[in-house]
Amino acid sequence: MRDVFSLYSKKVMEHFKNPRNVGEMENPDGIGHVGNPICGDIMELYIKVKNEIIVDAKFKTYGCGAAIATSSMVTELVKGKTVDEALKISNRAVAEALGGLPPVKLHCSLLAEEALKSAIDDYFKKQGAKR
Amino acid sequence: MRDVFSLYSKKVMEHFKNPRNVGEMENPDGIGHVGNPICGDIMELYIKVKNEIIVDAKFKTYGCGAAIATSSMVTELVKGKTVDEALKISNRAVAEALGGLPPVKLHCSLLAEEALKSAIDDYFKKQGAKR
Amino acid sequence: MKRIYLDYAATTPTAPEVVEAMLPYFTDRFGNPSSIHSFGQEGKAAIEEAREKIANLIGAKQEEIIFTSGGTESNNSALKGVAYANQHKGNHIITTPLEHHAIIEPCNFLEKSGFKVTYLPVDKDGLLNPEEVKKAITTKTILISAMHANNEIGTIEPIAEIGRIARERDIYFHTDAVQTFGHLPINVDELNVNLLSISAHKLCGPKGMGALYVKKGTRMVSFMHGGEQERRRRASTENVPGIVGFGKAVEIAEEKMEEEAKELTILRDKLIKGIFEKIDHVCLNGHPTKRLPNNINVSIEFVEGESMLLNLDMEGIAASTGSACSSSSLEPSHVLLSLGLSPELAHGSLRFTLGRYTKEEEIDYVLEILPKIVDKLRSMSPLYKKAS
Amino acid sequence: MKRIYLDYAATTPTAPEVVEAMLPYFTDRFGNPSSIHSFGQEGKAAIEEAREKIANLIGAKQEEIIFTSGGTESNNSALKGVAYANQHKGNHIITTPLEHHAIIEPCNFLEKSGFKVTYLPVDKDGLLNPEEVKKAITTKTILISAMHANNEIGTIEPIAEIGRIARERDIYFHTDAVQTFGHLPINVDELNVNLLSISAHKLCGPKGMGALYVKKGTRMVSFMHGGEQERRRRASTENVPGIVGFGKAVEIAEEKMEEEAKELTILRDKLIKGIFEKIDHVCLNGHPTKRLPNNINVSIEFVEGESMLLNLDMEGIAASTGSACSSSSLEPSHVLLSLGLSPELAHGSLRFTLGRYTKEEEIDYVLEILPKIVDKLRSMSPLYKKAS
Ligand SMILES: Cc1ncc(COP(=O)(O)O)c(C=O)c1O
Ligand SMILES: Cc1ncc(COP(=O)(O)O)c(C=O)c1O
Repeated sequence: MRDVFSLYSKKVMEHFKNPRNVGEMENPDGIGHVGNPICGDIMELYIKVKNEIIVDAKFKTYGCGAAIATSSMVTELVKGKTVDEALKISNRAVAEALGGLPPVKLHCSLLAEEALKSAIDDYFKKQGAKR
Repeated sequence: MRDVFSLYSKKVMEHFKNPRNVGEMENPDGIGHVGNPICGDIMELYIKVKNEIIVDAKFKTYGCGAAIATSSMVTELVKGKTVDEALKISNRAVAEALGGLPPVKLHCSLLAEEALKSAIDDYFKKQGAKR
Repeated sequence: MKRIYLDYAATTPTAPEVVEAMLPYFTDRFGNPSSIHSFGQEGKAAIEEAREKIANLIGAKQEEIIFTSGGTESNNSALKGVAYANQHKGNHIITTPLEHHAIIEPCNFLEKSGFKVTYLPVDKDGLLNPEEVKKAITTKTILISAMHANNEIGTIEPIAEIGRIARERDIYFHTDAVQTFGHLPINVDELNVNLLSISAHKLCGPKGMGALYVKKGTRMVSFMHGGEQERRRRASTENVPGIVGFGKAVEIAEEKMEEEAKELTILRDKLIKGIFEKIDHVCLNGHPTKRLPNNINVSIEFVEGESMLLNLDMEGIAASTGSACSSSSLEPSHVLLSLGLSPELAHGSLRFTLGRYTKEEEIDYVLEILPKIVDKLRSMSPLYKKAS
Repeated sequence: MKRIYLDYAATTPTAPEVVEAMLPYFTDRFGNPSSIHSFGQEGKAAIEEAREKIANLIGAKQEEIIFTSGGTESNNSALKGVAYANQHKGNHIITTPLEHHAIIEPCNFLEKSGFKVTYLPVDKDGLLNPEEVKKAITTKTILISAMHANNEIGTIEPIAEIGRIARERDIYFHTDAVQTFGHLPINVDELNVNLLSISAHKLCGPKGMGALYVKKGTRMVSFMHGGEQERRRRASTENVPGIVGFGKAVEIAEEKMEEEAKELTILRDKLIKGIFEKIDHVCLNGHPTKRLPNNINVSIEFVEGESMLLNLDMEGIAASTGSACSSSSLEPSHVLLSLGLSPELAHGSLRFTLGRYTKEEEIDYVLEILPKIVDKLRSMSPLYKKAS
């Protein structure tokens, strides 16, 4: 891999090449579904929560390199965090953890943030329904 | 001389390098004076006429390469011609005798034609005055 | 790792013979062609020789060729030059939704200063219908511009017929032949064009070098104002090495064009066939036969173009996509959308464009690698899950 | 025969190091910088590196540099770009009669579409007076353009002061620095400019390559419309080898500039002194001290420039003239006339411009040859007869 002449940072390419936590999850506690094919980006994020702590996260993503890498990164970032902590993960934090994104690709990190929020939302809803 | 990469034809450069008949003439039978310094071209043409035949011609020219070469050529062309024949020498004939001129330089050959006409005019005037 | 370049429509390597031809004009015969001394005149002689080669290849006169800095400048000059000079006759321009940005954007600019632009309809293969041109013409139409072949989908347009219609009605006709010049035979009289744009870097010539054919008598104003170069039609010190390189590229193209087109067509069809055999849910974009010999454009469902490109790149293969993600506009290719493709399919498009140095093994390698990449990406695609 | 090139203001040889730097980008790293694959990205990296070098040399930010096809395009972009974008604020442009055609002609063009252009007065040495700028400014003035140093007579203008006046009044200020960039120190902040034009082939870089500095926040429209290159401010596939060569030329210039300027000043003054000693009826054109280190421009009475040039050329010496005969316009240099020179003296002008590879022996040779040529031509000049 010739990272030197890549659109993306080494870290992005590393996550793109070997994305962590790919796949569906059985019985997730929350599912986030954002994006649409018109924009070229769709992300599904699944979380498993125990005692308000996100113990597992998985994703499926249709999209560009940045979309896949941010998906991978966000699942890494949330694991072990409380739901409240996870809610505070911004798109900038995801981009920074990846060593930066090209300016035109910053919107992809927004997708990851939104997917996470949407999954947590879903978790809250499900929690609410259980109570 | 690198004729291959010259603005002018070989013939023009040859006449420019070694102009024929340069100089003033003592007691000319006709003097032509055309052009002006504003345009960058001035030509003086002197002719000696015997029995209506131009037996000698000389010139002095201030001007570009084409002006000098056409001056030289026109003096060559008129020698031995009758005054009437000389009057028929067109600027095109002068240019052709030189193997052509760059389009932007064609007006210089006009100068030579005019100088010749003006010298013959002067000759006619002087003849008239003598009679 | 060996690198395989299959993006010849984006740009080509400069042929070694072309570089060789250019070299003396950098350091030795470096004069400014406007200078009357020998340094200048040898530069002048060199550019006129190149001009002749280009004119000859398209059946034009030498003085009808204006050198420019590329296809974009040729297009800008043609459109703006004709529009401004013929404003008194009308303000209507006809073009197509298939055009390169270098046509679309000048049209947008002209629209801001009072011109009206009509975009012709195209069919699902990106083919224009000359009858539609007739319908679009009004009494105010001063210019029609339609590309010779499309850079994304490779469809070759009926330019001669459109040109005939324009000529009969005394309307200027321009074609962007950037993708065809040096690859397909072109004769400006047969095509009935007044103006034709070309670019050197698409035929193994140097980048930053183009030309515009302008039929004698065409009314237009200059685009690049300044000195008296190019018979006062395009100012700026001539890029002599670039022009010499362009000339050499044209000389080689003239010699190899026919054979290259045949060979590339075989490789092209092999690659298309292979993709269809090895990958499901694929469609071909562009016309199946009226197509550039070197162009393969497919849409692969459930996966996005850029991520395919990146994976191909990691395996040493350079290709291209019409997906939004490859541009800063965030919109997928306007060309693919104009064919009626869904945004989804447009995002899943992949273009391979072959060229002079493409080898059959390279095609085989792509056919080995691509299906694996598609599998991998589909396995992580939420769309594929739903479809399967 | 050895050839002596003393026409560096017209163009320069491309430095061998520059050619060396360009070479890999023709055949090997030839990708289109817009492509996301590695071929494209290595081209992209190369152009950004060159951009940085140029920005650094003039104290600009990287994103303030736009690559163009040369000085002419930079000037066209600056003038037309600012004019069209600020039309709502006013239609008045101020410039000088000393400008290169690449400024004068765009101004003429803009005048045809409703802009008004004022030409500042200049003194006999071609020097501008900042006070005159103040007088020329109206409430409708949107742009001032004044060149940094003149290409014919070498006079260096008080750009920083003019810039200060423009800045105080919130008027855009452009300078054509084609003749100074890489030769004199330039800092865009000190010069108070919003826009600055440069061209690679004047500093031993490649032809067909230029750049425009555009201060952040400057309101302008694009000149070259098309793709999204150069942050959407200048379309067309980047001339990667040209840009890399430009970068290398700038790198070398940065290193050598100071020393070169010193050395050339010595040679310049030697040549001027020698001409005055050996030829009578001569005058120096341009400012005696506020002058480019490499410029000699003299008028030699009673002889015409082109015929001197041709004679010099036959002896292997390449120079230049402001005589009409060197152009198709048949009018002598507008710059010389603007100094108040008679047409006669303008026709008798001769310009020697020295450069990196100029040697003292070459100057000696000119001083040996030129007087003989002047003698020869004066002996056939009808004007000299009358004067002597
Ligand atoms: C069809 C078409 N027109 C115009 C252009 C622009 O040419 P250039 O990049 O030389 O400006 C291109 C390629 O970039 C093209 O494919
Ligand atoms: C002062 C000045 N401006 C502009 C230009 C035009 O530059 P280019 O020939 O690179 O277009 C030149 C030289 O030709 C020049 O000397």
